[in-house]
Amino acid sequence: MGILEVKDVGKRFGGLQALGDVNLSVKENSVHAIIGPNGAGKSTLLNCLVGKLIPDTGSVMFDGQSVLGRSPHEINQMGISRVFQTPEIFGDLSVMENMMIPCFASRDGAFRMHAVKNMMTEKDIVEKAEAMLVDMNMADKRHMHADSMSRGDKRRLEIGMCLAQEPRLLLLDEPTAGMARADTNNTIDLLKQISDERDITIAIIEHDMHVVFSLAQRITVLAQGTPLVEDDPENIKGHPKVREAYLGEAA
Amino acid sequence: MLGLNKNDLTLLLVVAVLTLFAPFILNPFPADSAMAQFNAGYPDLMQRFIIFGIFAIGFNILFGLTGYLSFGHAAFLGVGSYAAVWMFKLLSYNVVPAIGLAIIMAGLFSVLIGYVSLRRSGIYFSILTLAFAQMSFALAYSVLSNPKFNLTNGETGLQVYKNDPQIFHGEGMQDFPHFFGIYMNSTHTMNVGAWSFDFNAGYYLCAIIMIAVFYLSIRIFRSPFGMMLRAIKSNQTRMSYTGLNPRPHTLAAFVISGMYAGLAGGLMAAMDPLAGAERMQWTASGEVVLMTILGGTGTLIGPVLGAGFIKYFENIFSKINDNILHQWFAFLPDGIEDFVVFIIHPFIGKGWHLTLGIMFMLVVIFLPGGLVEGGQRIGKWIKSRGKSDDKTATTEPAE
Amino acid sequence: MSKTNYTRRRVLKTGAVAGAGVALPTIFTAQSAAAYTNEPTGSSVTLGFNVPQTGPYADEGNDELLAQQLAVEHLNGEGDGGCLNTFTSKALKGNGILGKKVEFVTGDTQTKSDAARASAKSMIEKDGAVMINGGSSSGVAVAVQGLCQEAGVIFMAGLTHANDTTGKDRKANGFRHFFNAYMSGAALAPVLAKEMGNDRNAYHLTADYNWGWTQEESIVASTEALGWNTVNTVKTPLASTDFSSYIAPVLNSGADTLVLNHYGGNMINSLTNAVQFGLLDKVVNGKDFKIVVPLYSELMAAGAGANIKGVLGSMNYNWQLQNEGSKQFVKSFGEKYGKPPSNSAQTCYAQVLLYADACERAGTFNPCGVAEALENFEFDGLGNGKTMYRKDDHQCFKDVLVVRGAENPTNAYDTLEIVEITPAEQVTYAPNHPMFGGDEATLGTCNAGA
Amino acid sequence: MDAFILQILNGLDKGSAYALIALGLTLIFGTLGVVNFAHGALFMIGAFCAVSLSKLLQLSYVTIDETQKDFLGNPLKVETPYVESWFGPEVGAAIIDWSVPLSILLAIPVMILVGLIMERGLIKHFYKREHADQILVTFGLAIVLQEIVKYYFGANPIQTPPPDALLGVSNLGAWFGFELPYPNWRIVYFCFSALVIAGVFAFLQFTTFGMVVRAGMADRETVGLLGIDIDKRFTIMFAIAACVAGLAGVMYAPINPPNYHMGMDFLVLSFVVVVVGGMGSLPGAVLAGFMLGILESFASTTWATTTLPGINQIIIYLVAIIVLLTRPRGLMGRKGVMEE
Repeated sequence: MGILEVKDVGKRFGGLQALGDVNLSVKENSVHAIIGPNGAGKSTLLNCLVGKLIPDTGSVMFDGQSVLGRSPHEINQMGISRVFQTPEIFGDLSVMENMMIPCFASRDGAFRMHAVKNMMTEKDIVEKAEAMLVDMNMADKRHMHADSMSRGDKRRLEIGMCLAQEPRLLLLDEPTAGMARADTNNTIDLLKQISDERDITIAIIEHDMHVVFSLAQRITVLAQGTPLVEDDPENIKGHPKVREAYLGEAA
Repeated sequence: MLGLNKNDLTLLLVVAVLTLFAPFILNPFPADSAMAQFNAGYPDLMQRFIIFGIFAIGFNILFGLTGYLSFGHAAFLGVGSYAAVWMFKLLSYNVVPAIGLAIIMAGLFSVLIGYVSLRRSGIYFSILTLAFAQMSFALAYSVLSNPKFNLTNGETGLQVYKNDPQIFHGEGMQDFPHFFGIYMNSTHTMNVGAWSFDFNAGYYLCAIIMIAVFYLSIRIFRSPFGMMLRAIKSNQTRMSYTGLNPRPHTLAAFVISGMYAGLAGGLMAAMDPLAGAERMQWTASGEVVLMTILGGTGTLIGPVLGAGFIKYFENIFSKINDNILHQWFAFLPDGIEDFVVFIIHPFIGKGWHLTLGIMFMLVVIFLPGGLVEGGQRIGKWIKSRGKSDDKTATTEPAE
Repeated sequence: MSKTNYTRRRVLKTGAVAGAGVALPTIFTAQSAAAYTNEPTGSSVTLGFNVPQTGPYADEGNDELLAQQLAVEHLNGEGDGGCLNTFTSKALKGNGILGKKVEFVTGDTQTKSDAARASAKSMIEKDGAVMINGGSSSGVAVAVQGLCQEAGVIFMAGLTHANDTTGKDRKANGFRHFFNAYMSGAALAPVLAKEMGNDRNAYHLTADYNWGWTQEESIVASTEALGWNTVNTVKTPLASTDFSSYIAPVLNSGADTLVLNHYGGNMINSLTNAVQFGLLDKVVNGKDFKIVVPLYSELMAAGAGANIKGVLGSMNYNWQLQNEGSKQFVKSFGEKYGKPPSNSAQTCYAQVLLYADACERAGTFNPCGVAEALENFEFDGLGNGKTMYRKDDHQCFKDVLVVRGAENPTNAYDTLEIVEITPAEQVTYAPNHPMFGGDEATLGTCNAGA
Repeated sequence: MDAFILQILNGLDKGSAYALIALGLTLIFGTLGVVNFAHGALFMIGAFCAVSLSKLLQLSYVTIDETQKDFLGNPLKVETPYVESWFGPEVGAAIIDWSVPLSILLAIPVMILVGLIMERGLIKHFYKREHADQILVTFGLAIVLQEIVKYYFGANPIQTPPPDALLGVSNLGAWFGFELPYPNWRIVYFCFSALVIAGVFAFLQFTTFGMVVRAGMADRETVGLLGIDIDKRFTIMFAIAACVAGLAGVMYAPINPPNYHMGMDFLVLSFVVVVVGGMGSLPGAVLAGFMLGILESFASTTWATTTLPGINQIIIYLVAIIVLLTRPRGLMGRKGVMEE
C-alpha cells in the first residue's frame, strides 16, 4: 500500500476525456515522478489530488483516507503540500512573514483568531520559521519584500514554506520550468537533500528528463490521459512505449 | 509597552495626545478673527471627526488588510444608530446599553451579510454588499416606517418621543443621552485671551473610545490574524494550499469592521439622538471608501486623516459664503476685491463639492499612497534638510 | 468645573472679558451672563440660514438664501426697506434687532437630516446663531426642529409641507410659516369640484416617504368628501427617475384624474411622463382626463415646462398676488436679483422679519420670550394677506392659493396663474385634528438652553 | 394583456438606457481595466449637449416692446432667436423644434473629444494603479464635471422637449386590433439604442480594428507582443465608450428633463447592470440592462407591490444578489476579470 493510492480516476471536460482510468500508487518516503508529453493530463491529475478538481470517477486515497470532495485547505491539513509551476508566495509580505504563515497553519489548523497577540511574541513560530529560513539558505533575506526576490529565490521560499508545514507528501508541479540550467541544478540538489534528510514523500510532475532521472525512484508515464507504464527509472529510459509517446508527439 | 513596538507606541501616543488636545489644536484662530471661520474645534465637528475616524479605522481592517472592497458598510453604521436610538426609546438615555446594542446588532447584521457576500470576491463582492446596503436603505426609508410597523421612522429619522416607554428614565433627568449622568452635550468653554476652547463631554467619550479602538486596530494589524488577512489580500491560492481557510478569516474581518461601524453609528446616536436612513445610502458607504483611500489604504492612521479631511470640507467650506469672502478681502481695493471674490466664489459655499472633487483628484494623482504618503514626504523632506548626513535614521511608515 | 449646554462664544465679544487675557477660565462670568443659549452680548446678533446648497434642491435653497439676505439688509436699514414699509407691526426700525446689527451665517442641509443637523449644530455651537431658518424638505425640518428644541434656539422652518412638522412632531421652539398638506387638500377641494365635478375617479401616485403619505391622506380625505372615488394609491420610490411603469397602469385603470403627490424632481419627471403617455389628451368616463399636483413650486413649474399647462395645484404664495406687501416684496426682490421671488423665498423672508419683530416686541432674544411674542400674533403686510401664528401648534394660518399652469405664459416667470385665493377660515383645522397627531401631540415646553 | 405588453415596453425603454451606459462601462473595463466612476457623468454631459444646443439655438436678440410690461412693470423685453431672424421664422422655429435630434451631431464630436481628453489626460496614468485609486480619481472627476454643469445650468431639471412631430403617442396595437398607446419619443429612444448597440457590436465584430480590440480584451499581453499598438486603439475605444454614453444621454433628455446629478443616479445602477451581466462581457451587459429594466417595470405594478411591499424599491438589488449567488460571474462573465 502506498501513501497515495489513485484508483480508476477519470475526468471529462465537455467532450474531452482529460483523464481515463488512471491508477497510481506512490510509496511512502520515495520520490515518484509523473511524466508525459504536453496535454497528457499531468496537471489535471495533480489538480484532482489537491482538491481543485473533483474527478468524475474513481477514488484518491491519502494514507487510507479519501481526499475527494475536500477543499484544498482540508487536503493540505491532511499532509499534502503543493509547489506550483510559477511560485505562489505572498508577494506583498516579507520573507519572514511568508515563512511564519505555514508554521501557524500547521500549529493552529485552518482558522484560529489570534487577533490581539503580537505575532513576534509567538516564540515557537518565530524560531521554527527562522530555522527553516536558515535551512533554505535565506536567513539574510528575511526582511525582504517577497515579490522583490529572484525567481529562483521565490521557488526556494515556496518549497521552504511547504516544508515548514512538515507535510507527508510534497507535490511539485514542474518546479524547474523556465529556469536556467544553474538554477535547475540548484533545485535538484535542494530536492535531493530534502528527500534524503526528511521523512517525506515527493511526487513530482515534470517533463525535463534531466530532472526526472536525477531525482525519481519510480516513474509513471502518462499519455492522453492514461498511464502507459509505471516502472523504475532504468526501465523507463529504454521503454519503447515511452519513446513512441514522446517521439510520436514530437513527429 | 502595551504589547506594541516602539514605532506603534509612538503613533498611539501621538494619536492620543492629538485627540485629547484637539479642542486646542483645532481652534488655532482667535474666536473673533476673520480666520475663525477655519476653526474646527466646536463639539459637533470634533465628534464627527472622531466618529467617522472610528468608522474608517474599522473599514480599513477589512479593506486595507484583506482587499475586500465593501460598498455597503454604511448599512452597519445605520443599524448601529437605529439600535442605539431604540435603546433610548425603550430603556433610558444612558449611552452604555445603547452603544452596546449598536455594536451587537451591527455585528449580527454583518455576520448575515458577510456570510452571503463573501461567497464571491472582487467586484462581485463589492456589488453584493452594495445591493444589501441599498436594500436596507430603501426599506428603512419607506417600508419599515409604515404606521403599522414603524421601526425606522423613515425620512424624518428615528427619534425619542415623549410617549416612549423609557422604563429606566429617572425623574429629573434631562432628555438627552448621558453617561451615568454626564450629559453628552455638556460643554465647558475656556476663554484664554481672544481664544476660546470647548471641552465637550460627548467628545471626550468618543475620544477615549477612539483611542481604545485605535489601539485595538494596531494590535489586530500586528497580530497573526492581521498577517493572515494581508496574506489573503496577497495570494488567496497560496493561502488555501497552506491549509488555511480564507473564508472564516475574511468573515471575521468583515464582522469586526461591521462592529466598528456599529460602534460609530451608536456614538453618532449618542451625540445626537436621531437616526436617519440616509446614513445607510450608498453615498455614505462610498464616503468611507473615499476616506480610507484618501488617507492611505492599509495604513493605521490614514483612514482617520481621510475622515477628518472630508468632514472638514463638508462642514467648514460649505459654510463660507460671499459675505465672509468680502470681509476677508475687504482690505483690497473694491474692484480687485470683487474680482478675487468672483474667482473664489465657485469653490466655497454651495461649491464645496467642487473643491472636494478637485482635492480627491489632486491627492490621488500626486500622492498615490494617500495623505499618509504626503506626511511621509514632508517628514523626509524635513529630515533631509535637518541633518543630511544621518542616513541610518529611517522613518518607518506610520503603517 | 461647571457644566453648561452649548457654547457661548459671543460672550467673548464683551470687551471686559476679552480684556482679561489670561489663561484663567472665564466660565463663571460666562455662566452668569448667559440666560439662554447664545445670548448676544456684543453689538450684533447672528441668525443661521440652513438651506440646501448641494443636491437636487440647491436652486430652491439658493432662492431661500437670497431672500434671507434681503431680509437682513432690510432689518439693518439697507436697501429700500422692503416689507418693513408694509408690515402691520411697526416694532422694527431698520436698525437691526433690539439695536444690534444683524449678521448671518449659512449652512448646507444637503436635504439630508443628518447633514442638516450637523450644519445647524455648527451654526449654533460655533457661530452662536440664535435662530435657524430655512430648509426645503419636511424630513429636514422635523430633524432640525428637534435639534433646536434641544439646543434652546428658535427654529423657523422653510419649505415644509408635511402635516407632521406642526402635527405630531410639533415643538415649542419651532414655527412654520409655510402651509401644509391638509391646507392644500382643503383649498383645492372646492376648486376641483367646481372645475371637474363631483364624480371623478382619482388615481394617486405618491412619493414613498413621510411627506408623500400625509399629502395623499389629506387629498384623499378632502376629495372623497366631495364625492370622488379613489381608484388606487400607488407609492413610488423616492429614487425613481422614470415613472413610465407607474403611469402606464393609469391608462386602463378607469381613472379620469391623476393626483401626483410628488415634489421637486419626482414631480417634474412624473408629470413629464404622464404627459408623454398622452394622459391629458384622453377622455375617460366621458370626461377629459385631468392631472392635479397638490403642491406646486416655481422651480417645479420651470422644470416641467409646457407640461404643466392646465394642471391645478396649490401654493403658499405667488409673486403675482396683488396685495401691498406682496407688491413691495416683489419689487425689492426683483430689483435686487432680476427675477421674482419663489414661494419658499417669500416664506424665508417673512420668517426673518417675523422673528426680528417678535424679538423687538418681546424685548429679548430669549427663545421663550420670542415664542411667546409669536404665539397668536396676527399680522399683515408680508405678502400673504392677513395671517395668524396659532399658539397651539405654531402653524401660520393664512390664505392658500390655488394655481394652474398658464396656457400662454408671456415670460419665464408667469407660468402659473392664480385661480383662487382660498380664505384662511376654509383651511383652518382643530389643533388636535387626527391628521396632526390628535390629542397626543403637544408642543412641550419652551427650551431656552442654559 | 396590453398592460403586460406596456410594462415590457417600459422595461425595454429603461433597459436601453442601462444597456447603453453599461456597454460603455464594460468596454472600458474590458479594454483598459479601469473602473470608471465618471461614466455616469459622461451620460449627463451627453444630455447637457442637448440642453446646450437647444439653448444655443434659442439665443436671442432683445427688442423692447413698450406696449407690454414685465413683472416689475418695466417695458417688456421681447426676445427673438437669431436662428429665426437668419432663416426666417418658420425654418428657424423648425430648427429649434428639432434641436434634440440635431444635438446628436454636436454630441458625437464633443463626446469623442471629452473621451480623448479624459483618457489621455487622466485615465492613462491610472492603468497600472490599483482599482481603489481609479475609483477615487474618477469619482473626483465625476464630482468636478457635475459641479461645473451645476454652476452653469443650475440644479433644477431643464425641460428639453422632443420635436413636436414626435410628441404624443402612437397606437402600437392598431395592427393587432387592440389598444396599445405608447409615447412616440420612447419608441424612438428604443430604436435608437438598438441601433447604437448593433453598431457597436458590428464595429467590434466586422472591422479589423474591432477584432484587435476584442483580442486585446481577451489577452492584452499577447496582442501587445504581436507588435500591435494596442494602447492607441484602447484610447479610441474609450472615446467610443464615452460617445455611446453621451448619445444615450442626448436622446434621454426629452424622456426625463436632465439635471446635473442624473449621472450619479444612473451610475450605481449601471454598475449593478455590468456586474450582473458579467464583467467584461458586452452581450452580458446589454442582456442584463434589458432584463433589469423589464423586471424593474414589473416590480412597480400594483400587483407586485401589494404582494410584496417595497419590492419596487429593492428589485434590482435583489436580482443582483440572486444572480451573483447562483452564477458566480454574473450572467455571461468571463473568469478572472476583476476578481482580485
